[in-house]
Amino acid sequence: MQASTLFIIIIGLSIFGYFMGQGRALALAKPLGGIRKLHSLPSYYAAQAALFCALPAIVLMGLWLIFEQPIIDSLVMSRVEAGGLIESKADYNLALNRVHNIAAGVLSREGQQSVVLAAADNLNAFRTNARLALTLLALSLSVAGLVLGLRRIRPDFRARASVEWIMSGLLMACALLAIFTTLGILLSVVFESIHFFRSVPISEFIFGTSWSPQTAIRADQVGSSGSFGAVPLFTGTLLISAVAMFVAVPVGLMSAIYLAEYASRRTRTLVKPTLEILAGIPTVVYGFFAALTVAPFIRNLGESLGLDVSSESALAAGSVMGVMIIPFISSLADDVITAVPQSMRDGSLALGATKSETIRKVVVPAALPGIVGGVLLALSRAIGETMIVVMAAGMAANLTANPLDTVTTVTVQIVTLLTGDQEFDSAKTLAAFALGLMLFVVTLCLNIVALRVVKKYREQYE
Amino acid sequence: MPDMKVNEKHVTVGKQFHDDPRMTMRNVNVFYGEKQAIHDVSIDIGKNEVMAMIGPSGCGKSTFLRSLNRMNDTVEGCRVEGEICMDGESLYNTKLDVVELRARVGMVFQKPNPFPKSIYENVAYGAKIHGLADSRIDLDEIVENSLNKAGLWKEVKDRLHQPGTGLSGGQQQRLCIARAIAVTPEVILMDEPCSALDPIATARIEELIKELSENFTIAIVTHSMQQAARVSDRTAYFHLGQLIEVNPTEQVFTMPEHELTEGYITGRFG
Amino acid sequence: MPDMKVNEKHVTVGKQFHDDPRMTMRNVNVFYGEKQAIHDVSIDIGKNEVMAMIGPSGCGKSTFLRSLNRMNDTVEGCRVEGEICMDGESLYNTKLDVVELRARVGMVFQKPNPFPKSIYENVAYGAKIHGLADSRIDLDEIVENSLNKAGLWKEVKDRLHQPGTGLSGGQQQRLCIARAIAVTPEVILMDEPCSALDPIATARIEELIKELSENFTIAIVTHSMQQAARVSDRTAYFHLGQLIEVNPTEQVFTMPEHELTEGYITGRFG
Amino acid sequence: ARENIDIVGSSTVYPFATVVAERFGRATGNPTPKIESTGSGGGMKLFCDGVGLGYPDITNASRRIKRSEFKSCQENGVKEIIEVPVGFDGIVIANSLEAEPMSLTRRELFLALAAKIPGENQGELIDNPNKTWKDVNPELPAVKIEVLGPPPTSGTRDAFVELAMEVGCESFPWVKSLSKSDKNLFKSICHSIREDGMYVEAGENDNLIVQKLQANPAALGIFGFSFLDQNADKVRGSKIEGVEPSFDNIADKSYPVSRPLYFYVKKAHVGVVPGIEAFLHEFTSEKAWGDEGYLADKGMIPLPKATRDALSESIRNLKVMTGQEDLH
Amino acid sequence: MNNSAENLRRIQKSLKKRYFVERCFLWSGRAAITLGLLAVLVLFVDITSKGYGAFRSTEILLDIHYDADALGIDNLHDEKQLAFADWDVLLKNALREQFPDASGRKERKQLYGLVSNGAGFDLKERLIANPKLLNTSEKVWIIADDDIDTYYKSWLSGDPYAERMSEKQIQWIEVLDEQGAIALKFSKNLFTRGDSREPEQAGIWGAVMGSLFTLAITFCLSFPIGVAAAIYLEEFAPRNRLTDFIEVNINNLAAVPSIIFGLLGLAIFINFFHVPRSAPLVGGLVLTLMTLPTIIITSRAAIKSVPPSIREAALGMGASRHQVVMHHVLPLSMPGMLTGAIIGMAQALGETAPLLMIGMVAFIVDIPQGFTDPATVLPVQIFLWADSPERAFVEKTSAAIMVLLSFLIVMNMTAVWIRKRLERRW
Ligand SMILES: Nc1ncnc2c1ncn2[C@@H]1O[C@H](COP(=O)(O)OP(=O)(O)OP(=O)(O)O)[C@@H](O)[C@H]1O
Ligand SMILES: Nc1ncnc2c1ncn2[C@@H]1O[C@H](COP(=O)(O)OP(=O)(O)OP(=O)(O)O)[C@@H](O)[C@H]1O
Ligand SMILES: [Mg+2]
Ligand SMILES: [Mg+2]
Ligand SMILES: O=P([O-])([O-])[O-]
Repeated sequence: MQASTLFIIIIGLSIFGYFMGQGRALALAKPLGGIRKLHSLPSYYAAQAALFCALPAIVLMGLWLIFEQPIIDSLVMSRVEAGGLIESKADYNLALNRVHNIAAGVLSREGQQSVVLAAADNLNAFRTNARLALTLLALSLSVAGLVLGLRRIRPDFRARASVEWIMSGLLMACALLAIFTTLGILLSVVFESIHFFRSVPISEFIFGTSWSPQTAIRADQVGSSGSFGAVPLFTGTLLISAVAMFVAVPVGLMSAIYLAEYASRRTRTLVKPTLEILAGIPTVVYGFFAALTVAPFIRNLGESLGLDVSSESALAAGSVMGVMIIPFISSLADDVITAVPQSMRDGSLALGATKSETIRKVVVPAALPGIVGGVLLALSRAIGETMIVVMAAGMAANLTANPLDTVTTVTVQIVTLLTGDQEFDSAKTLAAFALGLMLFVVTLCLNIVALRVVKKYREQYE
Repeated sequence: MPDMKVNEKHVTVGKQFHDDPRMTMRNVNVFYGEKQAIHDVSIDIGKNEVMAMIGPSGCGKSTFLRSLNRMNDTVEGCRVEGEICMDGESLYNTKLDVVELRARVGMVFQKPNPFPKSIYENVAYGAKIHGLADSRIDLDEIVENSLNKAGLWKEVKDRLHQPGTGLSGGQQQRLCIARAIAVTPEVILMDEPCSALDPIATARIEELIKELSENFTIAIVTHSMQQAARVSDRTAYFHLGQLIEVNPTEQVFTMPEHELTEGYITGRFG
Repeated sequence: MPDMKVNEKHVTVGKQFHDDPRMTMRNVNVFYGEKQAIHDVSIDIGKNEVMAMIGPSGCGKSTFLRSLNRMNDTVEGCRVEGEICMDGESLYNTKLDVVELRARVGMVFQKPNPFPKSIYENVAYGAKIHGLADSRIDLDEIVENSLNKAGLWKEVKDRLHQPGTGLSGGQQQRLCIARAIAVTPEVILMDEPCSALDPIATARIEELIKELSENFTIAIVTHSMQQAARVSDRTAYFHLGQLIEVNPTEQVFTMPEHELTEGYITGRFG
Repeated sequence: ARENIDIVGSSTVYPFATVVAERFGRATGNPTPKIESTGSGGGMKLFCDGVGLGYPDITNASRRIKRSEFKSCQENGVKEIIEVPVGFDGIVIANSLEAEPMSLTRRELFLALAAKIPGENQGELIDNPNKTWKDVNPELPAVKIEVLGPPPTSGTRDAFVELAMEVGCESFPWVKSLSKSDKNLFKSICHSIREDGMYVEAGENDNLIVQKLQANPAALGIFGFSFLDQNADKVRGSKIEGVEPSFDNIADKSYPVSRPLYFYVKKAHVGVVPGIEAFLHEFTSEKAWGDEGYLADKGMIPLPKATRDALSESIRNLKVMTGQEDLH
Repeated sequence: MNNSAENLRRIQKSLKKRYFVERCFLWSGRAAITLGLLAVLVLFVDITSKGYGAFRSTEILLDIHYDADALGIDNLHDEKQLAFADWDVLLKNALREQFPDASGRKERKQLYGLVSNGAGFDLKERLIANPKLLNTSEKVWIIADDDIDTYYKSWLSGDPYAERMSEKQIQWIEVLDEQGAIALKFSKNLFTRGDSREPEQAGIWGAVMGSLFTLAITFCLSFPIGVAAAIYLEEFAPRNRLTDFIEVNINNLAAVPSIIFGLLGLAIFINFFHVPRSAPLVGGLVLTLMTLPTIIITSRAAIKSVPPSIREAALGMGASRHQVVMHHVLPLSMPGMLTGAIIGMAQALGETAPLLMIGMVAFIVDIPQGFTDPATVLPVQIFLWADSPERAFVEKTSAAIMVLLSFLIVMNMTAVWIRKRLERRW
């Protein structure tokens, strides 16, 4: 049976279990004098039965599907290996593929070795058997769970506690996913970074002020001028993010305030989603727009003012990025501002405050944690954004605070280093991982500070 | 509550009007969407007068009070008809400056709603936005004075910079009173200001009302008839959104003109 | 409020304990962060007893009441020490199911806090989550009964499906009472349930309390001494977080044992 | 099991490989090969990671495989690699039609773009002082040097450096002599591009460079020939050494800056993944890579006929690399 | 305390300034909205003006004779014959008949260049669909080559771009135009096909399906998981260092460059779990990881703004914390959570960089049929087309953007509609 069919059957079974559970609970309750005599609501008994029915079976299925393939492969290949055809990992892989493709009927059986053909047949047999076993196991587990779940239904059984315990576990697992993701990210950059720091001293990387990977440190280029000082990249990131926030925060926040406090309902329902479109326009499009429309415009403007503006100024990339992240601030802030209870506004208005005073002094402070959350999210997006900067900001690693100059960012370098034409263990490519790691650490510090600050200024309303 | 019918086209009995009115209301109707909460109320509130408003729960006292400083504007779907004037000027005139109006007509809400700020900031808020204090010292003085008048100073003087939301119910109520009087409004509307207060604190507030009434106009909604009797000059009785009777407080409590008023008063003591 | 000092190591005077207690509290201390709001309170509440709690605003009545059904758990930084038992079982036992506890010990809060749902849903909520109704008809009955008991049915029967937040202050308060009694708790904690109610509604609630006390245990915080006198069997007087005196209500109001109690009582009438 | 051919690699070869793939798919009814544009280096890494279904069958490259890459391939068991040169790609230096046409020599390019140039004296190196083209050669216009080109991570950049800069650099005899004596120094002189803003690293998107040129007539850009071919109404290719970058000039090698394009096939996958051989044949058939073939229509410059013939022979035999080739 | 009259004077004095501030505030709000909307408008106009042309393509009316001999076919069911038939022959014959004046190899080649490279295969499909056509003739609108398309469109608009055209071709087109045998038709290919190297054959349907599959996975995983995580952190987690750590972590994940998520996906899903490369499944998983922080953060903000008194009320009724969440907190914060979902999904819909690492930046012709078929997504298609030399791809690119935006708008509208229904102020 297909895994998806099996899954649907289990879900179906658990839905059936739900109604069974509910029916049983109701039946139990009737002679006792109504559901109030049960410890929990019938729906909890039902949910308990459904969860018992579905959860173990689905977990089993997940694990099975992850491990099925490797186990079958090793079983199948053990014969082939015994046949003495395999000398290296490469041979193994190849033979395995051959077996797979023959088994799938993509390759013709003609001219293949008999061991391989046998293995292919084996594979098919194993697969069929494994699926059968899985089907049987999962279904019986599911039915067993169902029966157990139903049998546990007693008037004094604490079904609610049991269901909520499971739910809490699931909720916590979801929250922990963030930790695992972080761990995964760290693991996927740390080793390469260590590798990188073997060839480039960590101090040079962190404190060096010159970034020029063009003459990379290759074996045949000892002592040439390739330099990996990350400072200009971080200042560049900072500069562009600052420009972006300079555009996005006032526009986003003021839009949110206007929408939540001044605009009519109609305007609000129209404008808010319209602004949200800005978040979904592909970054490539923004990149073109920044590079081809905004940058020349700013340059010409600057020239007519007698300023020396680079044609790939940080200003152009930053301001376009700012436009992109407007909705992160406007929508989020709008939601939290709307959620501030009306009595807070009433209190202020009744003292003779104008609307804007009420907003600035009462509503916004009360909504501050949410607003800061939105701003931080937008800032994060600005720091992590890649495509716009790749197209519009260029790659000149200048150490400058002048937004009219061209700068580059960490993400640009990561992308070009990772996707460019490199030998893969060159310092250049590895530098991408080191940059990723360092960016991670830097933003982590920023976030810790931000958390502290938010905690300090939090105003909890009633 | 006695199930007495209100005559379809009712007439308010008693002394609705005042010779020297600060606020004059004529044929006021208030609607929440379709539902009419106030029916055709006409009444004056005199200068330096304390007007008590009584009536069964849900009869429209808060609604009426809120329409006196246009706080009803903030309720979606709420509509006010008729004429409400202060010193002869119509409040619902589009030209009227509602900010100034609210600064002049202060309000204490039925449910205490302190800002999620420190106690000090709560009281200083009005003074700050109106620029009533020239210096920090002035401001400190205003805060202390107001808290003192509301009888809260002693309890909170050591925790002025802790959040106002961490106060007890009665303390929050007094905080809101302090906040309202800190901007020295000319008219003060109080919606059950003593509902959560103990007798001593109540006495303090009643004293405050007396004190304020020497210069200012006060409208107070209360459920305590003793309180009404103690502080007010005239008493208005509302019933199902209609103004049934307005008379000097003495008279209302001793020999009410309208049978509904009498029912309400005696229902209490019966 | 008279500035009487509380003796450092105070002793509660009067009849703290009860022969047939439902709830027993021993040496209860409650802290908000550093600040101690309840000092070493020991008291019993008997079965079928109505216990009134009085005391100046901010003395800790709400805090104490909230610790009786562990609502203090929800306040960040709040800590309860000492022993609180119901039917001999400690409430702060980790094994205790706090949800069940709260279903058995109902609460009406000081500030009315209806859910942003319809009036019907507000009242039906408890019955729904506790499975008290087997059918829609049962539920309708529970809702009608509860609203009737709280004296709100007549006013809202035509608008059961409008939001509970659109009610007047007093109506909201009664809604919250109706909501609490709909789940027929064994113990009911009421924090100033009549503060926003007119005399007639108050009388209705007091009647309700009497009615409920036949089967249930009730603790009521009130600022109205008349009310305490009317409904309660024993009265506890709190002062600055300490339990000063517990005595039969009669006695507390006629000849209080402690000078602080006396001061508070007479301060009222003085 | 995977049934489609999996191709990765150079973004330069991508447009050509895709045409072949599409035709192959439509004509034979095989699933159309999947082609990822990962850059030559990235493709090579994926390719050399191992043999088996999880790894690509073919990688495209806009340069020859490097020795280190070949070694890594061998280590990972990718022993038999078939190398297929498919054609040339011209690298053009172009500017907007609105600007003056330029005619440059490689020496001028070197002088304009190198980080350091030889000074007055033998053996002396100075930071590149040239600000305008006039500084490089008095006959050129007095326009600020502004060249948009690929970043150091790009294959196009490597090719440009090798084919243009290095040759220009060798026009200084003492530098040329270094190429024997001190290879490192030679490379660091000839391969370093200035970083003072005159050379703008504009990313790998050639269309973007074309459009940036249109917006900024003062600038020159470096990109592949096919983009010039398609945008003749916007940009004009500069003559190098007096030769215009045209199809014919690149094909007959009179235009000096052009580089070979390759793809590499895992022999081990032939017969494991269906269709690889047929794909090879399609790519190396005259109707594809011939002088009149559809790849030429797409802007790829064909190999000389003789080379093609020789190659198609060895490809039919699936001849693999020996490791003896002259790799860098 | 100051007296009332003095205060009133002060208040009145302050009013002018305060109203000025008020007006500035209001106007800056309006300005902000205008700016935001203007940005949307500019982008829309820019894109539409470039892209609308791509919805029609040039087609040429030819008299096609399905000549079995020329094709070398006698049996339409023989796969092999079909595969090796030279379908272009039909076109070539038709063109030669139409323009007998083309002489010499070079001119012939130019003549054949009028129609699309892939048009022969279109005829093949036509014939297979209707075998009766064999050995008969019919007039068929044949899709023109992209260069012709570009020229014809620019010629119609009065500014012909003839760089890639020969003299002869220009004449032929004029002739065709006079005969009414060349016209702009609705471009069906754009909406039915996958990618192609021939701009006139290229379509976005493959990418649309890819996006659909990918986003379905992303939404089905990230929204429930994100909301669940937010609920856990706000409502259940004890406030301690661990939860602070999780919170910082989540905020931090939002700042991780998306390409790093690609690296992660490559390492975990592809190399460890052996999810097929280039598949919507792996794309969806990676985008899930990427959008989770956005959804968690917005959801937390929404949960935070539910007044505590509502929780208290429910707890006081004997509701469990789960019930409080399910019955009160979740419904009240759902609009905010949907905002998070909208923004997160929009972000996922427009993202290219992480897909670079997991093989979704690829040339894929066949329309994906499921979650494990090789697929690409709309922004990647845009990215690839934008980098193609053929000039006809410029308008295709913009058209693809328009399609992506419509996709986005449809997606958002659903969410916005739900959000609107759930919203209330209390
Ligand atoms: N959340 C809190 N954080 C800090 N302090 C608090 C908090 N809640 C109450 N308090 C303080 O604890 C003390 C007791 O408060 P409580 O609410 O119990 O008073 P109360 O007796 O109910 O008064 P009232 O009659 O005014 O409601 C008061 O001083 C109050 O300021
Ligand atoms: N926002 C609202 N929307 C709809 N109806 C409302 C709203 N506010 C109040 N009402 C209704 O209007 C009527 C009058 O309400 P109001 O608050 O003025 O009563 P009240 O006299 O203040 O009562 P209480 O003494 O209980 O506070 C009541 O029936 C109430 O339910
Ligand atoms: Mg009211
Ligand atoms: Mg209290
Ligand atoms: O992608 P390239 O390696 O050809 O630059």
